[in-house]
Amino acid sequence: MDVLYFAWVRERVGLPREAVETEAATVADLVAELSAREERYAVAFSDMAAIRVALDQELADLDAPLQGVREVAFFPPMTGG
Amino acid sequence: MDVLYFAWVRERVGLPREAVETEAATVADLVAELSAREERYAVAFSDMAAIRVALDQELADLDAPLQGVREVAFFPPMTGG
Amino acid sequence: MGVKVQAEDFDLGAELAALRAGRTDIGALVSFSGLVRDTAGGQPISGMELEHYPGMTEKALSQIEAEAHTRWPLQASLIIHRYGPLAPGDQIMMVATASLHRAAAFEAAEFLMDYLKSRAPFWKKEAIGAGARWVDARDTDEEALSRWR
Amino acid sequence: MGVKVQAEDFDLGAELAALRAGRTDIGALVSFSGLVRDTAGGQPISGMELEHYPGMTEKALSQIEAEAHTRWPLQASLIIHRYGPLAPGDQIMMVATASLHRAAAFEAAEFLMDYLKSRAPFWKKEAIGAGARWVDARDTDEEALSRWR
Repeated sequence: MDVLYFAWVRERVGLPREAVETEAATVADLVAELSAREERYAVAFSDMAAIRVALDQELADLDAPLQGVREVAFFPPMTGG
Repeated sequence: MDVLYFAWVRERVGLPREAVETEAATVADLVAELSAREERYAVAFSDMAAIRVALDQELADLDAPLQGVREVAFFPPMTGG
Repeated sequence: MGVKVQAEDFDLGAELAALRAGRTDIGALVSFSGLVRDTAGGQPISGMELEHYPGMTEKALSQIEAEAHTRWPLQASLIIHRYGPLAPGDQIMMVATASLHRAAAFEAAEFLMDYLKSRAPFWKKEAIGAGARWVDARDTDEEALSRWR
Repeated sequence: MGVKVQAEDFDLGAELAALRAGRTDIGALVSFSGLVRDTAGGQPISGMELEHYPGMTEKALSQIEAEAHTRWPLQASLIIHRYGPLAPGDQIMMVATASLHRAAAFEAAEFLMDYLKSRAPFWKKEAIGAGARWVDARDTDEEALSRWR
């Protein structure tokens, strides 16, 4: 599964995208798995209230299932316009 | 005093402006005086709810005094924009 | 701030570009333009004649614009309104408002339009077939003012 | 209808002219454009970097535009949003809406802006002095969405 990071999430994780092998059932499970893996993920995901998630380019909740999902993205609240 | 007419009020009265000699105290008095003078005024002023008034280019009410006023205008509700 | 009452057409893009030219303090720019439609109430319109009250028109528009500046922090604004004969597709008028944030710019533009509609001395006469008809003021236009009281 | 996501600047006047070119069925045309300001929270801004999520951006903007067309009778609409480096005074984005009457055109433009602000994946980073700072989302932007529910 491709995992993408944008804005300060990207800066804290240290890369814009990566391929991740995971059996995580939900977005929250994936966040926990990555945070346990390395400190930089734990830092990026330390306040999940400040993180938005998109699954295959549609906004989703933290408890959304990852079954069949090809692209997960993590980013801060949007500030366009 | 100059009296001006616009849109269908102008068409019914038959002219865009005229000088009127009057002792009328209020707009309503002037309307009554003109309506009594000739049928075309009576027709133009037959429904005063459909008439707006400006005194020296400021919107005013029917009972507004004419003292010191140089220009009176009668017209339908505005439809610009 | 600026008010123009004219028979000639205007260049909406050039007016908006001029409004912000050389400025770096504007965050939000809103424009409204009114256009002549080819139908009214289901009937085809071949054109329109816009009558106005020279002198009072400029005064009323300037008052409305000044009132908008007292209500919202506007960096710039513009009102242009045409008079005379107009054809379907022609521009009738425009307003533009510039502010730091979008809410003020949108609200001020709507305020200008609501007041201009019912308080600036313009009257539209639509040409329908061989005849012509004065456009009636809409109750909803007068009601729109209640939002700002 | 149209959505453009691009690094290049756009010509607001040309876009608005194209939207109504050859048409006589539009009565009201509203535009909003967002510009880079030279200060933020009292601090001078020397520029801005706009990051976005290619692919999702276009999809999100198209969904927001389609939703506006289900809510209001729009004859035309357009959304342009830039990304990449921008300087104070630069245009960031624009929306335009065309309808028969002003209320629909104004409301649809405000709806597009409110949803675009909080639902389209763009992130602003402001350059301040030698450093840079990600712009925080404003609570008022999220609250603005409640108007449309």
